[in-house]
Amino acid sequence: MVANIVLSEVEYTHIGKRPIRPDGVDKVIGRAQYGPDITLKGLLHGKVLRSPYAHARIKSIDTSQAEDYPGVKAVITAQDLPFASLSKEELGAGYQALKFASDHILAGGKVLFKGHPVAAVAAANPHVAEEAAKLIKVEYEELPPVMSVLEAMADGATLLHDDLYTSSLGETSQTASNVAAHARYEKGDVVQGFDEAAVVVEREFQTASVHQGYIEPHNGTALWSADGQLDVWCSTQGAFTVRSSLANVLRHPVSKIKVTPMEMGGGFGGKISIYLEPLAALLSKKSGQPVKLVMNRVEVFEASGPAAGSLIKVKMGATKDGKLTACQAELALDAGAYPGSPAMSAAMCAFACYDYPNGLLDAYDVVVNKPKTQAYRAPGSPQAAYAVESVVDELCEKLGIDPVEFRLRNASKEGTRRIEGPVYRRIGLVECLEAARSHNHYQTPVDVQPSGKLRGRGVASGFWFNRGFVSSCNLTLNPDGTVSVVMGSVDLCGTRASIAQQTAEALGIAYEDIKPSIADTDSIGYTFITGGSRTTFATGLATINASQDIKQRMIERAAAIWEAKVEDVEYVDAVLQHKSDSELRMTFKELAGRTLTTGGSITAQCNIDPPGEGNSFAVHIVDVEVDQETGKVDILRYTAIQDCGKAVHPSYVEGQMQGGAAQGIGWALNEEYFFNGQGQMTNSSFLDYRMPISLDLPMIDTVIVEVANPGHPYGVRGVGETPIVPPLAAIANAVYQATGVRMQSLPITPGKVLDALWSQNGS
Amino acid sequence: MDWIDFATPKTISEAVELLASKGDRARLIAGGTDLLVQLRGGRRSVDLVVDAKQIPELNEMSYSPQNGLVIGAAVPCYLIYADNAIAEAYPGLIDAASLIGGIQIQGRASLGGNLCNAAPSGDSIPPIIALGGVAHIAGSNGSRQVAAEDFCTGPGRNVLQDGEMLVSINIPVPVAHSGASYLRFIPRNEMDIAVVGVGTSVVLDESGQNFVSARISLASVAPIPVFAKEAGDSLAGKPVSEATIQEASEKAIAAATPISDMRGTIRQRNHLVGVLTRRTLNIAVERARGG
Amino acid sequence: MVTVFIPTMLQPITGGVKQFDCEATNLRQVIERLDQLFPGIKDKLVEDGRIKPNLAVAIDGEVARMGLLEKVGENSEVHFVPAIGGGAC
Amino acid sequence: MPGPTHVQATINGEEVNFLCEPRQSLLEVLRDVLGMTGTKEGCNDGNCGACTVLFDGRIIDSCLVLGVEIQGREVTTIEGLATADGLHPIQQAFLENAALQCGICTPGFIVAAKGLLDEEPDADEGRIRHWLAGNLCRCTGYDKIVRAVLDAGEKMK
Repeated sequence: MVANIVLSEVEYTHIGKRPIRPDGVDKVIGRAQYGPDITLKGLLHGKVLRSPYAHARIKSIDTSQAEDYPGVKAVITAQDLPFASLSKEELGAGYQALKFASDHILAGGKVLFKGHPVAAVAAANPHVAEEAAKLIKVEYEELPPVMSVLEAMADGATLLHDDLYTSSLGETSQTASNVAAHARYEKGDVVQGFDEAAVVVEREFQTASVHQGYIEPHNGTALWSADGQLDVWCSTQGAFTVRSSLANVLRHPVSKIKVTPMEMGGGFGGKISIYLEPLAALLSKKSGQPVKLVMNRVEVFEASGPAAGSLIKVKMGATKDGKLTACQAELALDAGAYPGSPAMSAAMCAFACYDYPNGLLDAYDVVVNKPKTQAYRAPGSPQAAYAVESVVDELCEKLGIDPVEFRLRNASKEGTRRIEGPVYRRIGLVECLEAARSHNHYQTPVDVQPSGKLRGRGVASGFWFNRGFVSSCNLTLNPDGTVSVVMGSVDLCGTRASIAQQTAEALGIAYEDIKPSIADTDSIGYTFITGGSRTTFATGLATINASQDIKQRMIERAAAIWEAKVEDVEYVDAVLQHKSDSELRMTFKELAGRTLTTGGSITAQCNIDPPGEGNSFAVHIVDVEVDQETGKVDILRYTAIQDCGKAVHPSYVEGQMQGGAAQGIGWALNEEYFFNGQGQMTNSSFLDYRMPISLDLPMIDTVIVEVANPGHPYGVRGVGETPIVPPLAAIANAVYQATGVRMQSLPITPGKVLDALWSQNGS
Repeated sequence: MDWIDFATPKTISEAVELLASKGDRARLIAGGTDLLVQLRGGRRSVDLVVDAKQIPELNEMSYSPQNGLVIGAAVPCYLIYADNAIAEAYPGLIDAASLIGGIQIQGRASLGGNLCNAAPSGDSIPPIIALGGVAHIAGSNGSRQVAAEDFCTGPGRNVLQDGEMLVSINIPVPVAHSGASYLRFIPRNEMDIAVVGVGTSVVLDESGQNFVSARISLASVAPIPVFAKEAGDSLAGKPVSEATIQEASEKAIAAATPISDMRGTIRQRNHLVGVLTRRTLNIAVERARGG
Repeated sequence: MVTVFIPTMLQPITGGVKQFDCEATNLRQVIERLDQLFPGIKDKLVEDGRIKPNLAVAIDGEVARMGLLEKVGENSEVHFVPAIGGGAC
Repeated sequence: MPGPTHVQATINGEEVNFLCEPRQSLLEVLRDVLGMTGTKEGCNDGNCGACTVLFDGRIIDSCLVLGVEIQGREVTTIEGLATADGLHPIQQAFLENAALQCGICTPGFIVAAKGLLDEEPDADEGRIRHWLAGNLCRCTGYDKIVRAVLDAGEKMK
């Protein structure tokens, strides 16, 4: 059986090994404290009253009965948010952004999606809070919901916002619109490019709204003290982002807010935005007691951010020998109720795997009456790759060229200029494609099923930028020779380990001697979210830098102890030694033991916003079986190949690749938001929102391709997001090979497959 | 969830009295896997939950080749499929008992609860109907028996009157050369609601080449589980063949009155009734032949 | 000379000019030079003394961390690209 | 409205007495009344398995059991698996196989796996995948979880 392969360029002492994660024991024995696990003296429980309508004007809210209900300690509505008392003049240029942010937390004049918060209650226990919330009377005037980008962009469409205008790189439309933004990028001349093509394929694709599907619901606990100090505990990808978002909507100074990030039960991009934290804060302010709010699963689906649904047109042309001549795409992604879909990143990712002379991209960010879209693992890239990689597959078929071979002929590489301008540095797409071509999976023909079920294989590639952004860490040398690493990066899935490994490598000491922990916002410098595939790269770099500082301070200390010159002392393999006097020698631990009597602790810190993030590419291969009588698609074999730079902890890198592939498989086959005619989600449970279960998946084989990132001392690239990009198209392409039908709409449900087979047969 | 009271009667008469005292504001709970979700989601509201699990008759599970199978209304699924004698005698029932929810749900959920919940998609109901199951009901006015196919009256509604309760489901002794099967179609491989479910049972003659009789029942294609009597009857006295099975499948489709919803369209569901009727009949025949 | 690439949507302001070379040592100077030649373009790129929130500037492929203070090299390429939000694992 | 009910049960081998309202689930009782937050809530309707506990040795979703229903019964939670001597072999296997990422589903998976391996340490991949169908994991794609359970089964034989 092929399982997990690591194609390594360089070996290190700690990096590339598979130690047990530092937080592992607490998590397997149930001691780790996740957001909903927190309890405080006098804790109250909150419940949010949400809109039953997708689009309606709020005519009145009467909270009096809820306020009088026994056990109720506080009730809030949008009137309790500072925005309600601020004028447009007072807010100036920030008016609209704050209005959107504030209204998203608690609806002001209008509700814009089913599940939109309208009021919240705090009471002695969650059941009482729920009973009281039902007593709040809200009078609505229903408005027609706008549910798709097509409807939203149509002439005369119902407007969600009277004051939203289309912004196009600084240019703003004169009339209000549901299109929040339009961007265009081009290179060369696509008209000429398509003229030069021997084959041109043009297709339109749709994808449904899907959810990140983290198992832990959103939660937030707050204590607003009488002196104005606000303490918040929550599950978030970024404590500092929560702090600044709270400061913004609560108009409360950052210095008076402390956010403590709890362990996090999955985010995937969906736990960056605030939802419950400001409500808990306001309820605490009003009641004088700490308040905890936890969403139930229906609320998570209906009122936290799904990934954008999309409508994408792609046109690509190639010569007879399979060289791309032109690539064009028009991408409209739905933002949900407020602007901010990943339309622009979708556009930038669309053709990122290809080197092509002529290109044109148009991207639209469109508001609709759905919950506000949030990031989901490589935001925008999966939707774009689904469309583009399907068209590439069709080009390959028309040209009679092997799909991996075609991609190799057109692959982006070092020096390729991206459509938005920058040029790639060292990237590993070619290496991934070569690994795919030579993989046992690709070399083994799809076996034919005797039962008559249809089988096929699909291939697709994918891209994500990866980013750096700001990270901070504090390192302390302990007297026993261990090193505490305090960081601002929340650990979603093993970064304590990958950071500890890098620190151990940099210092040359044992992995077990590194003690990583995550600090609250009062205790560490600003650190951006864990997301964007940045943490192992950027926070890792911060600890490497700080480690160099620790070494230097240890050299200085040794020099002082030996009464030697600093420049005569060196640090080699965790040993301090005099360059010329071999008698003068001290191990790391020996020096650590002497620090408290020779001037005190040695600490170092680093705050960085590093350049040099390495872009990430992946190629996935999938075999499917289609039951033509029921339309059901089963995954038979799956291989994920990715350039990971240097895999710091290969097990968790494989885990990222497998988990991303699994989410992509769900997106491709079954996951979608169903809305009824009134714009209400009808499948807001894990029963009806069908994420893959253990029986739906095979073992997912991985190949880690290590093309070192020159921007990191150990060659690290981010890995977390790219794995979700290729599966959608890979599966669609496999279904095509099995059935002969191109699925141009996701998910590829059994019903859709049956319909497609029927229309293929003309029955 | 709104406030509820909870009672744990030890006898049927005690339970009946409790149920009668609250009318439609009381509900019997076995596994609770449906009721608690409904109460929490506000889809059902009651004042009193009566625990079925302390009442001996509701926990009885017995099988004898003379008297057939008695499954108390509170017996959880896993106990049924863990019993080798029952599993051997009623594989069609086991098909359903082993796919309701996941293993956790099967540790609590009962066939009685599944029947009383009366969901059009209830997985155990078609095989119970196909096997000729009978519901034993106790109430303040004495006890009565209702054929499984007559038990459900609408989505979430059944024949139980206020103050009545399901005691057990009785399934007749499987006759010689008989076999049964249940299949459902779902997009995932478990943990899902049937887009369509079909339960069939057949009795063959000694040669195993001809149908003596057959019963076919369908899930998720009407407001209640459907007993497709004509489809089953069409096989009686006919040879086992692709053509007769095809004919029965078409009659099963005719008995279905599905709607289009998020789980499937009318056309898809009708088509699946045909596919699953054919597939379950083939399995049932194979089992009847001792395969 | 620093080479500035003008985004498609700003080319109406530059009268179709796609590329522009200038002498500058940081991004602020680049934008000042641009605005001298193509008046009004600065307003499209800068708001309250900062690069607009939905926009990022890539200098030799690196997104500028220091905003308008970001240094540009003698032969740098400057691109205006959309700001990309962070996703996550 | 009558007051809360007194319940006596055995949890992780120890006799426990508590008061709860009949509407409170076993999950709520464990987390909010008894402070045992190792058992997680993912959906509160029996579709994710994060709240899996052993109930008289059988795995169930604790969100679908009322607290009052455990009167006189035995419950084992994730907190009851490790001993003073160390981790349970399943816990150890999860660590060694990197079978957890965010970790929120982990207690449910480990308890569910115990329910299987106590009876069937020989369970193969297919059996394990079937047994764990009621436990959702969104991070791992199940690959490493299944391998960890196979590994633990070997050690528990």
